[in-house]
Parts: sequence; C-alpha cells; structure tokens
Amino acid sequence: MESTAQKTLGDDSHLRVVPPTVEELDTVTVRFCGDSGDGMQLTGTEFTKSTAILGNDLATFPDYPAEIRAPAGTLPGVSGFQIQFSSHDIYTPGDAPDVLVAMNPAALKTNLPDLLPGGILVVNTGAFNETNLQKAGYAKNPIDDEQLQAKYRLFKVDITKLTELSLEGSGLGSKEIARSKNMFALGMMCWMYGRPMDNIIDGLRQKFTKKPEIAEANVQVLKAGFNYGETTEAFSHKYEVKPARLAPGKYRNVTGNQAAALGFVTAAARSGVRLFLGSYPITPASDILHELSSYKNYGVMTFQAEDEIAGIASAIGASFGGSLALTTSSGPGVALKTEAMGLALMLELPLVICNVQRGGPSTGLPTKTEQADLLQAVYGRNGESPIPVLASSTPGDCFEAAYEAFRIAVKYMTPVLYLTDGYLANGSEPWLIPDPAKLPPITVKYRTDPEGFHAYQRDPKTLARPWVIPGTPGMEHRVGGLEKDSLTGNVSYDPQNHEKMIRTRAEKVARVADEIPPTQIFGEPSGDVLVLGWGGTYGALHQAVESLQKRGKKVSQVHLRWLNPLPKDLGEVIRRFQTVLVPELNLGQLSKILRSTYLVDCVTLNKIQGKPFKVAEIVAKVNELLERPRA
Amino acid sequence: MESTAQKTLGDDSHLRVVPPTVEELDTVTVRFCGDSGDGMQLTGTEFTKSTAILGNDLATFPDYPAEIRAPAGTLPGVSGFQIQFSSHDIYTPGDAPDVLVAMNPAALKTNLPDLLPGGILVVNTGAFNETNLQKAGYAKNPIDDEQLQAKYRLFKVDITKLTELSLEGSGLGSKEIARSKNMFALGMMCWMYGRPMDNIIDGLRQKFTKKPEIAEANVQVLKAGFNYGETTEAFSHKYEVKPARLAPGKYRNVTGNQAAALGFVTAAARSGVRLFLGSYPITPASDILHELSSYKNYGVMTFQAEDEIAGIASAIGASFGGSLALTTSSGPGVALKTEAMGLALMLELPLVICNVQRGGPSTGLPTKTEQADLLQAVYGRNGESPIPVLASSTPGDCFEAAYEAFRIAVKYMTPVLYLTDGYLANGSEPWLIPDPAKLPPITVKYRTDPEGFHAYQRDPKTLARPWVIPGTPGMEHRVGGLEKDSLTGNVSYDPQNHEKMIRTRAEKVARVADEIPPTQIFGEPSGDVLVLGWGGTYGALHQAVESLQKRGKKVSQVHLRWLNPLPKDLGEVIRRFQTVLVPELNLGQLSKILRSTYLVDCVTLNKIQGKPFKVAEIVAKVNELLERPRA
Amino acid sequence: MSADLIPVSQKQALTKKDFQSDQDVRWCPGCGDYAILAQVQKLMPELGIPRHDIVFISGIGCSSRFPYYMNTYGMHSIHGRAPAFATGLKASRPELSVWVVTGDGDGLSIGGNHMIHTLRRNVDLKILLFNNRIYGLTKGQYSPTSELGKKTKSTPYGSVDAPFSPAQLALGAGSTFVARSVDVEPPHLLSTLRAAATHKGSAFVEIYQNCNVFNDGAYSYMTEKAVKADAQLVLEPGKPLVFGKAKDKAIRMNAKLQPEVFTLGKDGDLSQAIVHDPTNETLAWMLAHLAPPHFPTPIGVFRSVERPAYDALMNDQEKDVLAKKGKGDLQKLLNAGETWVVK
Amino acid sequence: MSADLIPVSQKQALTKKDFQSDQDVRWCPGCGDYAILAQVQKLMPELGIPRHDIVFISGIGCSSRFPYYMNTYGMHSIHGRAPAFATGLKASRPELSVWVVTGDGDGLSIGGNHMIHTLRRNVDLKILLFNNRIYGLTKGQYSPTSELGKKTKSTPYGSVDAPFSPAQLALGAGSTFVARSVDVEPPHLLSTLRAAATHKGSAFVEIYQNCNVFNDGAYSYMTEKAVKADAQLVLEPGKPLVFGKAKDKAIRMNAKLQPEVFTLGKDGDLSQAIVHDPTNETLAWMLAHLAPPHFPTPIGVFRSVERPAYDALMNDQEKDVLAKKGKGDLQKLLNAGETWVVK
Ligand SMILES: Cc1ncc(C[n+]2csc(CCOP(=O)(O)OP(=O)(O)O)c2C)c(N)n1
Ligand SMILES: Cc1ncc(C[n+]2csc(CCOP(=O)(O)OP(=O)(O)O)c2C)c(N)n1
Ligand code: SF4
Ligand code: SF4
Ligand SMILES: [Mg+2]
Ligand SMILES: [Mg+2]
Repeated sequence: MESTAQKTLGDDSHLRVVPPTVEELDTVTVRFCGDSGDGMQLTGTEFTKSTAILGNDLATFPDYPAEIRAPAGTLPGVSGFQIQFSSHDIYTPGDAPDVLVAMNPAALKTNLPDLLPGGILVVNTGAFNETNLQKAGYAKNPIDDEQLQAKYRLFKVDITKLTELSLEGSGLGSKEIARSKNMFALGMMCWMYGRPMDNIIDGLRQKFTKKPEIAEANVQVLKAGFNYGETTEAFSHKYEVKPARLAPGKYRNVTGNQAAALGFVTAAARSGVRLFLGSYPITPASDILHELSSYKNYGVMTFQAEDEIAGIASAIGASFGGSLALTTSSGPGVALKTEAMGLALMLELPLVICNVQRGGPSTGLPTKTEQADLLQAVYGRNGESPIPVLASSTPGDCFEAAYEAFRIAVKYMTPVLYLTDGYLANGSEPWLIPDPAKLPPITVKYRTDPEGFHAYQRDPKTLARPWVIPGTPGMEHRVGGLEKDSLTGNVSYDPQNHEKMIRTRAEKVARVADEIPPTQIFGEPSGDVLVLGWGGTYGALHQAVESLQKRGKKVSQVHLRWLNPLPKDLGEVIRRFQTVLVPELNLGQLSKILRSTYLVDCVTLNKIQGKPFKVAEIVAKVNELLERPRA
Repeated sequence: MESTAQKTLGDDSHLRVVPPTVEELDTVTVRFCGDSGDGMQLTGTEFTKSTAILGNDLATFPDYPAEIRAPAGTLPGVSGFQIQFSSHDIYTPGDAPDVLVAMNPAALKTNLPDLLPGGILVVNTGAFNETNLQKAGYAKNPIDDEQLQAKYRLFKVDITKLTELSLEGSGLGSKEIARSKNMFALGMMCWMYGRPMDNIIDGLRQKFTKKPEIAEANVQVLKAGFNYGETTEAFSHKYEVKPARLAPGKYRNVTGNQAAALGFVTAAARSGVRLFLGSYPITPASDILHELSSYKNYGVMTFQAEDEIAGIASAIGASFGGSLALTTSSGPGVALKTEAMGLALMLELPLVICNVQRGGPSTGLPTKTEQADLLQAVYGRNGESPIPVLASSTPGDCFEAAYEAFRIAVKYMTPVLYLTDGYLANGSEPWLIPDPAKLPPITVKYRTDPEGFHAYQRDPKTLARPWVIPGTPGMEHRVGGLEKDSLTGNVSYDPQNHEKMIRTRAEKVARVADEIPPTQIFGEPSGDVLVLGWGGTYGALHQAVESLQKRGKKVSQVHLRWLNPLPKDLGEVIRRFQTVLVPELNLGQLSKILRSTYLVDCVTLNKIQGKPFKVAEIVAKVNELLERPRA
Repeated sequence: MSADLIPVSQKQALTKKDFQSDQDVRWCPGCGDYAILAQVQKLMPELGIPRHDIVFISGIGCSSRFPYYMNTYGMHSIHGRAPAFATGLKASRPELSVWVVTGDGDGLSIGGNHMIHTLRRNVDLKILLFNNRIYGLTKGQYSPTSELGKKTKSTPYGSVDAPFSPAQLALGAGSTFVARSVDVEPPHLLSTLRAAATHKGSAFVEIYQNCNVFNDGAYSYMTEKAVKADAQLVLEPGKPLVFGKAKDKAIRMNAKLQPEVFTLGKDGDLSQAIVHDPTNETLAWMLAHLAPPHFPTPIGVFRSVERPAYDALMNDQEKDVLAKKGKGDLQKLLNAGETWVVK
Repeated sequence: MSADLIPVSQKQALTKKDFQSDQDVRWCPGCGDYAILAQVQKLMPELGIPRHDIVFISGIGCSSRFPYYMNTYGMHSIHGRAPAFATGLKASRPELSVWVVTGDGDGLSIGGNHMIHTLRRNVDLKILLFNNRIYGLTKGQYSPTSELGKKTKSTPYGSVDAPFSPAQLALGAGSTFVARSVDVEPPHLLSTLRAAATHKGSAFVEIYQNCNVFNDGAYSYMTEKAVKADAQLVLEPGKPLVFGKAKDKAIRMNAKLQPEVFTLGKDGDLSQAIVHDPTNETLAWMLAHLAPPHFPTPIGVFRSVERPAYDALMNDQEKDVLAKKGKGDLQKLLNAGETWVVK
C-alpha cells in the first residue's frame, strides 16, 4: 500500500489538465467513517454546516461507537457520520451512502456493506497497514481486491501522508498532524460537492482560539484536501446539488436535543416562569442538560441531582414552588422515576418528563436508537396513573413538541411524558427558526385569592386544579400521595371518593384530546394502505409514502404527535383504509395500543437493530401489502 | 344510654326461662367492628379458627383503618373483620353482613350501611356516650332511633359494663379490663352460632403465657359473653350452620400472605436450593417478609434491604449465586424495581418478583385492595422486556401460584412477576394442606461441564440458558446489562444480533404458554356470557356465576392464572361466547390486554373503591347484559 | 414574600395556635411525635416568618404525617425522597423557609442517599429526623438505627445489622450543622430547633423519639429521671464537657487521642476537660462516638460551621451570569449559530 | 469450593496472566484504569483463591467495565447498585471472594445509599472506588467528588456542589476498613489492595484515578515527581506521620485538638508526631480531613478494625437456629397451626 501513496505523490501525471465534468444531482448521501479518534463527527458537522448554508435540505445521522473509546483501529472503535442533502425536501439521512469516505480498514469493514453498488469509495490508503488490517480482521488488503474495484468507484488517497506533507515544517508534533487528516477528507468532499469553506475556516479558528497554530494547521490541511481535488486528476467528476426549495425564512441547523432544549427555554420565556431542570446524566439525554446548563441568563435553573429519582423529585419540588419543571433521562433512568411520576399525578402539578429513548432493555445499546419505551410511558406506573404522552418526529420538531409538552402540563396541571429518541437527539436538519410570539401561549396563573379556595376544586373544562404556590398569603395547604378528597385535597379513605378521583384523573387526561387538531393525513383521506407511525421514524415513513404516491399507489401517512390520549378522529381515519401498517423500532408497541383502542388488526413492521428504518424497507413492506391477495 | 345497661343489669326479667329457638342456616356473614384499640382483628381471627374447626367453609376479610392508629373513637380509627361461613362451598367473605357487632358509635356509623335489612345488630351501649357520639358525628344517639329498631334486629348490650363486672375483683387495671371486652362479644357470637371455645381458650393461654392473669381475665370474659347468651333472654335465637362438604383431607386456615410464604418455602424445599428473599417492608406485603424471616431452619435467608432496589438487586446477586431468589413488595416499591427487572431478564436468571397490590396510584390507599398494577407488571419496563406474569385467585391459591412462579422462573431462566393483592394477602380461607411430593417438581441443575460451554447457549425447547454459578471450575464468565452475543453472552453491538436477542427473549416468554393447561371453564363451554377475571376477584365472580347458573342462565366463568403469556386456547374460548364480561378492580387493565390480543370487544365492569367486588354487583351486571337487546 | 417584608405587628400576632392545622392529629396516644410537634409549633412564631413562607416536606412514615398538622404549606411526598423535593423547592424559591421531617427509615434507609447529598451540598433546609429506631408506620420492622440483636417482626432471631449513628453519618457527609435532642426534653428540644432554624445551610437534627407501640422505652436508658443526669451530656459551646448528678464527671482526651471520662477533683481538674467547640471537626466526630456504656449520650449541637448554602450559590451564580451577560434574549438564542435565509 | 481446598500446586500455578480474560480492554489509551487492572491482576494469584471462587461485580461507568477483563466470574450490573448485588451474592455464598468495582459517580452519586449501608453492615466485600472526579462514561459531567467551581459539560459556569470526601463518608457510615491509593503508584496500590483483600469485612479502597480524556491531571498536584514527596503522606501503622522530600515534616495535634504540620528539628521533634494507628477512630477521621493546601494528602490505610461481617453473622444465625430447632420439616410447617380433618 505504501507504494500506492508513493506513486500518487511522486508522479505528476495525476495533475489536472482537463477540468472535471460537473454533474448535477438531485440527492446525495455521504458517509464519513473512521476511528473514533479520527474526528469523523467534527468532519460531518462541518460538512453539514456548509451544506445547510448552500440551501440544500438535509438530514444527518451520527453513529457513535459504544460508550467507551475502543482501542484505535478496532471494529468497535469505528465512528460514522452520514448526511443526505438534496435539492428538494428530504426526510432522512439516506438509506445507503452514495459516497463512503473510509479512514481506516476497520471503518471500511463495518461500513462497506452499506455503500450502494457503483458508489464512490474514498479510502485513506495510509491507514491500510498490517496492524490496522489485522485489527479489522482482514487477511489481505481489501482495496487491492478486484471485485471491490469492479463494484465501486474506488479512489485511493494516502490522506495520512498528504496531511503530513501539507504540514511539513509546521512545527506540529506527529500526534497533532495525524489528528488533522479528517480535514483533508473534508476538503476533498467540499471540492467534490462544491461546498464553500469560509464558514468552516471561521469555525476552526473560533474553535481553536487558544491554539491558533492548530487552527491554522487544520485550515491548511482542509485547503490541501480541496486543492487535491481541484488540481489532481484523481477525481474526474464534480457534482452539484442545487438548493432545495425550502419554505422561505431564516434557517439554522439543529439536532433534536438542541431543539428540545430551545423548546423548553421558549416555554419558560413565553410563560414568564422560571424553567427548572432536575436531571441525572445519561446517554443520549445528557446533551439537553448540557444545553440548558448554559442558559443561566434565560431564567433556567439546572440541578444535576445525585440520581434520577432526585432529579424528578427536585423538579416536583420546584413545580410546587411555581417553576416550569422538567426532568430528562432515558429508559433505565425513566424506570427509576416511575414512582415519583405517580406522586406528580396525585399532586396534579405540571411537570415534563422527557425520555430520549435508546436501545434496551436494561443497559441495552446505550448509544443506539429505539422506540421501545412507549408502553412504559403509557402504562409503566403502579395504580391507575394516566399521564399524557407525546412524541416528536424530526430533530427540528423536538422544539415544538417540547413546547407543547409544557403547554399541556400547565393548562391541565399534569405531568406530561415527552418521548424522543437517540436518532432525533443526535441527528440534525435545517430548521426554520420560529417566531416565539406566534406559538400558542402558555398561560401561568397562580391562584392568589383565598376566597372560597379549595386545593382540588377544578376548572370545569380542563379539570385542572388551581396552582397555588408557597408564599401566597392565606392559602396554606398540604398536598400528598395518599388519596385525597375531591374538593379539599385532604386525605380521604372514602371508597366513593377514591373511585371519583380515579375517574376524574383519567378524564382529565382524556380531555387533552380536545387540544389535538384534526388528524393530518399526508395523501388521500382513504385508500389501500395507511402508514401510521410515531416518533423519529417520521422521515423514513414520509419519504417512503411520498415515493409510493409518486408511483400512483393509494398510500397515505399519518404520524402521531399524541400517543395518550389518541386523537379523537383517529379511529375514523383508520377505518377509511384497507390496511393499516404500523412500522416501529420495537416489537409493536403502538400497534398494541391501537389494537386495544380501535380493535383494528393493524399490520406491524418491526425493526430492533438500534438503527432507524430505511426508506426502502418501508416501501418494500407497503408493496408487499398492496400485492397480497385480498381475503 | 347508661340507663339501658342499668336496666338490663338490674332487672332479672331477662334471665332465660324458655330455651332459645335453634334455626338452621346455610350461610352466615358476621362482621365485628370497633375501634382499632378494641381488638377486632383478634376477635375475628379467633372466631374464624373455631368456625374452621367446625368444618364450615369460610372466607374472611379484615379491613384495617389507614396506616396510623387514629385517636380512639374516631371514624378513621374503625377496624373491622368480616367472616362468611357456610355449610356449602363459599368463595367470598360475603357481600353484606347478616350480623353486625358494633363496639362503638364510630364503628356503627361506618358499618351500618352494609348491614342487610332485617339483620342482627349488636351494639355495645356502654360506648355510646357523649364523647364517642360526637367523635362519630352523631347528633343524637342512633340506637334510640326507632327507624333503626324497625329496620334491624337490634340488641343493646352494655358490653363495657358487663366486662367490668365480670372482672370485678380480678385486680386488673381499668385499661386491661377495657381491653378484654372484645372477648365478651366473641363469647356471645360463639354462643349464637354454637362455636366451640376450647381452642380459643387454649389460644389465649398460649398467647399470654407470660401474663397468665391477662389470659385468665380474657377467658373469664369470653365465658361471660357466652353465658350471657345462654342464660339471659337477650337473644331469642341460636343458629346452626352445618359443616360444609369440603373435599376430604386435612385443613388449616391460611391468609394469602401465609400461603404465599409457604409456597415459596416449598419451592425451595422441593428444588433443594436455598430461598433468598431480598425485600423492603411495605404494606400489605410485609407479612411475607415476616413469615419467611422466621423460617431460618428451612433453608430460607431473608435480607431486609435499605430500599426496594437493593431488595431486588440482592436477590439477583443471590440468583447469580444459585439461590431461588425472591423479592416482595407492593406497587410503589415495584415501580422502583423496574430497572433491575430489566437486568434480570438480560442476565436470564431465575427470580420471582411478588407484588401484593394495594390501592394506588402513588401512596394511594395503602391498606386497601386493588388490581391496578397489571399493566405495570406486563408493560412497565424500558425497552422490550417481556416477563411472565401470573396471579393467584384465593388466599389458599397463593401457595400454588407462589410455587408455580418459581417452577417457571427456574425452568425458563427468567424473572417472573407474581401478582397478589391486599384482599388475598389478609383474607383467609380453609386450606387443604397439600402434599408437596405431589407438586410438579422444580428441577435445578447448575451446569458444571465446561466442555463446549457458552453462557447463552439455549435449551431448544424452553430457550433457557444454562445456570452456571460462581464456584464452578473452568466456567468463569461475565454477564451484564449490555446487549450480548446470542451464543457467548459477550457484549455485542451487532444490529442483527440485537434483533435476534430481542426476539428470542420474547419467544422464550411466549413459550411459557406451553406450561398452561387447557383453559378450565366453569360451566358450559359456550353460552351467552363469559365472566373472565383474574386475581383476587375469583371468589365473587365464582359465586356470582354459580348463582346465575342455578337460575338457568348461560353464563360461564374463566379465571386466569397466567396473564403473560395468555393461554393458547383463550382466544378460541372467548369466541364461543356472545359476550365477554371482564370485571376488574381497576379501570379495565386486563380488558386492554384482551382487546389488543384478541380484538374482542369485551365488556368491562370496574370498581375502584379499595374494596372487593360484591357477588351482587357481578350478578346485576351479568343480568343487565343478558337482558340488553341484541344488536 | 421574604420574612423581612412582614410588618412587625403581624410578626407578633402569630402564636403557636396559628401553626396548628385543622386536621386531626392521628398518632398513637403517647407517641413521642406529639411532643416534637408541640415544640415545633412553639418555635414557629419566634422566627418571625409568616406562615405562608414556610413549607414542611416529609416522606412516608408516622413521623412523615407531620406536615398535615402544620398550618403552613406542606407536602407529604414519597418514601425517602423528601430532601430531594425540598432541594428543588428551596433552590428555585430561596426566600422560603423549608423544613424536612423524616424518620430513621425514611431518612436513613431508603432515603439515605438524598440525605447525604443534601448535607454535602449544604442546601439551606432544616432537617428533623425522628429517630425511634423502628419502622413505625409499617408496624414494627427494625430500622438502620435499631441496635444489633434487636428482635422485630422481620428479625425474629435478632438483627445482624450494625446500626448507623445518624450524627456520624451526617458528619461524614460534610453536614455544616449536626445536633441531637430528645422528645421528652422540651426546653432542650426547643433550643436545639431554634439553633437549627437560625443556621444558614443544612441543619441536621436527630431527635430521639419514643414509639410507645413498637419500640417503647428505646431511650429510657437516658431519659428516665433516675439516670438522666449521668446518662446525658448536654453540649454547650464554650463550656467544658461536664455531666453527672453532681456535675462531677468530665471528659478529656488522653495521650492516645482517645476520649475518657474522669472524676473532677479526683482523677483530674476542670482544666483538663474538653471545652465544647462546635466548629472543631475532630471534636464533633469524637462526640458523635460517645455512647453508653462507657460514656454518656451527648445532646445538643455537635457541629455548627459556616459554609455557603447550595441554593444561595446557585442563585448567586445566576445573578452573576445575568450581570455579565445580561438577560438572555430568546430571539437571539433561537437565531444563534450559523443561520441562512431562504427566500 | 473454598480456597482452602485447593492443592498448593494449583495455587502456585496461577499467574497474573491467568486473570486476564479474552476480552479486549477498551478504555481510552492512557486511562488510569489500566494501571489499576494490572495491579489487581497481579494481586490475585497471591491470594491463593482459585479463579472460579472469585467474583467481580460492578455498576455502570468506565471503571465498571472492569469485570469483563478479569478471568473470574463477573457481573456488570446497573448503575450504582453493585454493592447490593454483591451483598446478595456474598450473604448467600459466603465462601466466595466478592469484589465490587465502582466509580465516583456509580458508587457515590446514584449508588451512595447502597455504599453506606454495605459499609454499615460490614458485608465482607472488597470495594474499589475508582475516583477520577468526573463522569467518564457519559463524557464529562461533574461528579460528587469534583471540586467546587469545576467547569464541566453540565456546569459551564462552574459547579456549586461541595464534594464528598469518600474516606470521610465511609468513616461516617462506620466502615471497618478505609484506605486510599493512587493509580500511578503501583507498589503502594498493590500493598493497599493486599491489605483490603485480607481484611474480614467491608474494605473500602478509594483509588485516585486519572481520566486523561475528561479530567486530565486531576491529581497531578500530588502525583507529579517534583511535588510528590511533599504532597503525599504515606500512612504506615505504628509509624509517625512524617513526610516531605527530606522527611523533615511531621504532623501533630495541637492543644485545640487540631492537626498541624511542623518541621522536625525546627518546630518540634519526632516524639510530638502522631503515630499512625488504624484502629483509632478519631485519628482516622482527622487523617481523612487532611488535604491541600495546608496538608499533604494521606494515602494508605486510614482505618482497619475488626467487627463481625454481616454475611458471617447471617450464616451463623442460620446455623444457630438449625442447631437449636433442627432442620425444618416442610410437612410439619405446612401442617402447623390449628388443623382439622374433613372426611
Ligand atoms: C417506596 C415505598 N417503600 C416502602 C414503603 C412502606 N413504608 C412506609 S413508611 C416506612 C418506614 C417508616 O419508618 P420511619 O421512617 O422510621 O418512620 P416512623 O413510622 O418510624 O416514624 C416504610 C417501609 C412505602 N410507603 N413506599
Ligand atoms: C440508571 C442510569 N442512570 C444513568 C446512567 C448513565 N451513566 C452511566 S455511567 C455514569 C456515570 C459514570 O461515572 P463514574 O461512576 O464516575 O464512572 P467513570 O466512567 O468515571 O469511571 C452515568 C451517569 C445509566 N447507565 N443508568
Ligand atoms: S406506631 Fe409508634 S411512631 Fe407511629 S404513631 Fe404509633 S407510637 Fe408513634
Ligand atoms: S473516559 Fe476517562 S475514565 Fe473513561 S476510559 Fe477514557 S480516560 Fe478512562
Ligand atoms: Mg422510625
Ligand atoms: Mg468517575
């Protein structure tokens, strides 16, 4: 392999004479992959920024290795970042990459199976040495394999060496030099897809303000990568992806966790009440804690508790005190909070519990995505303990869902469980920056009038009880987890009162359905197949349905924001379709709820691999349903 | 009121001249009620013992006040004990008492509404003084009320005074004397229903071995009560209830908690393996901990942990070490265990989690019964985390269910969730003492052969993995909560392997259905209404169905032992009935599961008052169903 | 809403009665909890804080029914978690006076973790731990303060768990205020509660409480009239550690750094006696170890030192950031990072 | 299955290598965990316990991956609960040698309660707490041992939580063995681990561990060559507390019962120096408080005292009852109480 690099570098014949062909493409999916130490996440993020600014629609999917930094060069240590960008609306990071940049053998080994036949494969030959090949379990060097060369458009670039060369005499140590080779790969891709680099360069200088020499080295290597494309004839093609026709407005790129954090802050700002987050770190939810911790001047208080129970308990305490209270976690942590959720619903205080779902059960696959906490959210507490449950569908949508969660929590004086997932949390998309003034208001009115006050006297419409906070003269009262009198809130062991309270709490949550707008159907209101989903699968389902519709199939899509209660008209919508397909990243949890609610024999499509759906998987399933003989 | 007593005592005209009429009765329901300090539970228990020995079938229902000893004489301080006994099989402690013994005004106030019109009402007039009447919220003395006298057969007895008189000169303090008045009431009832007192007397002497003077005082008052019936003409009738024709064999009386404890011990004895209980006290589960703590010489180890999490965790540790591991709790405590349950199912180690359900949500009604933790049991964990769930149906059946829970846990190497409830836990019934040798065996075989050993290699039939315990040479291995390779059990992040493991764990639990015998139908195999229940409602449902069948109605009963998985033939059984009625002490949890499993539109009957069903409530509902016009 | 804003007239108007709620007190007759309730209700008016600025938060247990009986704001939460609820409330509403009432089971068994973390953080909460060395509410199982060998419902053959010393544990967690008092010593209890109330930061008060139903006489070894003077060592800052009916016994440190009792005038003189100093770390620890049979039981304030309270630090930090960065502009936040416009 | 049954030949046959599992070690290059793993693997053969009688149980965290790398039995359990799993195992299988590996987050944050209760009970477990003063696995949030003011992902403006001293907390919980060592001091670490292994009862060992990714250099103030001798106080039973490059500094107790550093020969002589005695309660506490800037950091065994282990007591009680009552007869148990026969 060393020889390849040598040849490439020593021979001038590769320098460009003819300008590259520029091909216009609709949609491209690029995946960067390499060792966790190779900086693939940064590479991907920077490429994304550039792509966003060009006005493409895009979606990203970072795929980290499992929690511990595995030894360099090994298979478990591979880190990847995929981006799909397009001149029209897209909804997923792409099923399979058109372009794969593999920084080492391990990355090639784990990622090659995904590359589309005929796809572009860029490998860093410099990393394909004996040791690395062995670590990746390759008996011989795969890039010398003729089959590989036949199947893909292979480009061998000794990125390692080229990086070293471009930094010769920079005075940097070999470690620092090795660390910048991701910039070379980034530069090449920027060239290939005509991405501007100014903002990346600005970004690098900002990131390394304290180490300007590192910043400049990165910039130099980035440019070297770009120039390599520009001046050598290694690549014969450049591609152009025109800007997408996105709705007009100002955009930025957000991950789901960022969007959720912004949604929570916005809820606080709009309501004029302090946001209190009580949380304990856990993958993939921690970033919400990190984001909110930095918003101290936005009326946000964050408390990193000793555990998840203290996280939710402190939030309930803060809610009792009048804050918008939030607790964030993931499955195993949410399990620990279920007892306290029961108290919150007895106290009838507003509270948002945000579960960023990950692969389970138990510790499971902590860095992977899954939708398997839905039943836990809806049913996972002792006693009759109804809680409204909602979910977000795209990274940007996490903003709205987070905001909506608080709107309902406050309006109905109830804990609300908000589900997102690892895929949304870390994935990103261009986000039309909303005008907070246009969001539905969140109106907090603490009751201060002691006249005729009863702690559990309800609003006739929402059944919400009054929010009375300590510090209010003349309204001292006590709340607790024992069953309480339906008016005064004092402890009551009366059998009839218990039944009344159980039914009232259930009814209150049922009335949240009044807030759900009529179900939006993407496509015709009736037809052969309804693809019914929830949560982070939105993009894949939408893209699949769109493509099926384009092919004239009678397929429509409904994607649920609210899982509990369900929309009032959903039963009716469902009945208008021959078949209801419910694709989920679990063993069929929503479909269990739909079956029991509507007695509908929905068809399930389940994938539990810690990965999102591919569009093709949905399309294939729908086609199968369309083709099956009717009973 | 004092005058009543005076008169009764001072006037000899009440002394018996004519012997009382002896009436033969089929079934009688007696309720003792009084202040928590009045010893009603002891009274009830002793009466029960005597009744059991007489060979009646019986069922009891102790109804304690809420957790704290309320001040004497107040409504929340009332304690009750109801027993139904009969000359034929009975299944509940009775809907409404035929006889009410009320020791004070508060007891009368809270219990009178339940007494059947025409029923016998015995009141201790001595307690109906100003203070007590006021505490009970009576403006005037209710026993002087003519309406009351018209509606019930009222017997006024100054039990307080009579007790004092019978202990005059005993040298006992007034406190001790007051404490024995329950014995007077007991004596009267023994006389009225011809119960023998020898065993009660023995029991008292044993109970107070260290205070013989108290024992003798109690005996004396007991006899005085009996003699009061025998020699005065206060009561004109005596009643006889012939022995029931129970299956032949040796019987004892057990509460559900006792029976469960015995079931667990028997599982240990039969398997030859130590039982390890890790638990934290909580009402109404604590008694299982208490019972098992005293069985130290039966191969039982009990660990009162610092909390519920340590309770289950220690049990899992013990299971890893080869013990039959158990953890016991109630709803709020079970909530805390859900994270660790997920680990147990990942480790695939045998474990029984016993939930003695109580009124929820949150702290709820801790001393009352409810069936509202079913969905938590089946669905209440993060991730796809299937666990077999079973429930017991009568106090005595807790023995079998507890045993069965361990049999399955060991055979399938899985945690098993066993549901019982406060009603079963504290209620009692005559129990045909089983021959442990006749129980299906629990076969524990730790694998010790290192040849070809893989920690997650499965039995092809049960899908159980081998149980290999530390201390076994050559088989050192590591287990954990991260997803594991389907063969070796080493950590695996492989997507396909994850899906395989998720499906395998689900399949393993599904296969427990192989252990469920064909569904037993009480009544015809098809008909108009199937009454389908689970858990502690068995007695009420059975008695209701029996009485409906007697009246020629086409009503049958199925009562589920297993809630997850459901019996294989249940769908078919259900379809043979016009209507399926699912009565539950919750808002319809089993019916949710049935609807989603069988798409059957079952009718629900829900009661959430912290109390068991009355037979009449079931009968009424079934009749309503039978009478409604067919669609 | 803070105490300082209340006109003096109103302050004076409050009496013990004002702090009694309309709920019937439902402990067993004779329970030590009554005496504690009485002292707390007695203390309240002294503090000059209006009722509506006071919050009592408890877990689950007999002792945890306490908030229902206080005519203030209150929360009867879930088992063991009261300090966590209280932390959230106090951090977000630092102007409130927040009290935690807990038991030896609630606060040290299931709730031990929240307790030690709260003390470590020094959240400005007044924590009253009713130590009856038993689980009262669940009818008599041993607790983490029950003595070794104790026979209870769950230990019919005697417990094999060595108990915690609550004071030692609190010191180990870094508590800035650690005290002990007894239900049947009303004036001592009142003054201890007063000291706790005026401490800025977490104040941990262990109160020996008799559960006459499930653990009667647990403290009679040091509360009975006859033995009291010899069995109690009343701690007073600046005063030597002297006790005994004749005030003739004292405690000194020997050469091996171990405490020992000596008789004044006989084995030594007053100058050798240790002088109580609640700011001395080592002394507090040593005192927390004094126990029968060789030593009397110390009551009073073991430790009281100043350290910024968590809630204060948190709110100060917020103010700092606000001062430095100005009030955050939501529009700006939403528009942060790289943005672009689509037309 | 107990250690004593193993023929000497087999004992000798074991080497460090035998304790290395077939799993790739996956900590970050440079992580202090490697050094600890090496010393534990080195110690194991010395103990003469066969591999199959040893169990390592951990929670969740970088440190908690430890069991995977030990060729013994092992369990990687859930976050914070390792001591509870281990308690169940040890109580029911007292013949096993059970080790707990945990982190400052796992063992002191979410798992603090199990930790203190385990120490109180004195369950015979060897507990190794890898203290890197950070949450490593979740990528860098502050932990309950992070210093005040620390800037981390979750405290961008600096933390306002005062940290625990693990040693103090362990003492407060009544731990019978409390020690501290450092990842980069292999011989000291090995001898500390050895002392823990031979202690009967809970042995709590805090190990300062460098997380070079998220909290690099946390201990350089006392591990760097240049400062080490002045910054470390190596505790040795029976030896005076002397330290410093020139061994010219020592620690004594002053009249106010406070420790102070003095220079030997200048401010005092060796006879004034405190002599280390791991059985002295007060001394252990005082040592646990010594910290920079005024004091060196003590490493070694702070406390080591004998007290019956929980698991032993539990099993002894079982034997007692068996001896007194005989092996329970199931038939009799089922037939207990009042019975009657129906024919
Ligand atoms: C999660 C949970 N576990 C267990 C219980 C049962 N429980 C209630 S109070 C209590 C112990 C009470 O003891 P303590 O705190 O000492 O209070 P006391 O009653 O003695 O005042 C227990 C175990 C519960 N309510 N919730
Ligand atoms: C119930 C639960 N909560 C949170 C987490 C996330 N989590 C895993 S390890 C960890 C902290 C690790 O810190 P520490 O114990 O100090 O170990 P280190 O990684 O530093 O060795 C956290 C918060 C989890 N896995 N489970
Ligand atoms: S059980 Fe004990 S602690 Fe509880 S109220 Fe009664 S006497 Fe008090
Ligand atoms: S993150 Fe820190 S503690 Fe974890 S493996 Fe890496 S260096 Fe070690
Ligand atoms: Mg207590
Ligand atoms: Mg750490």
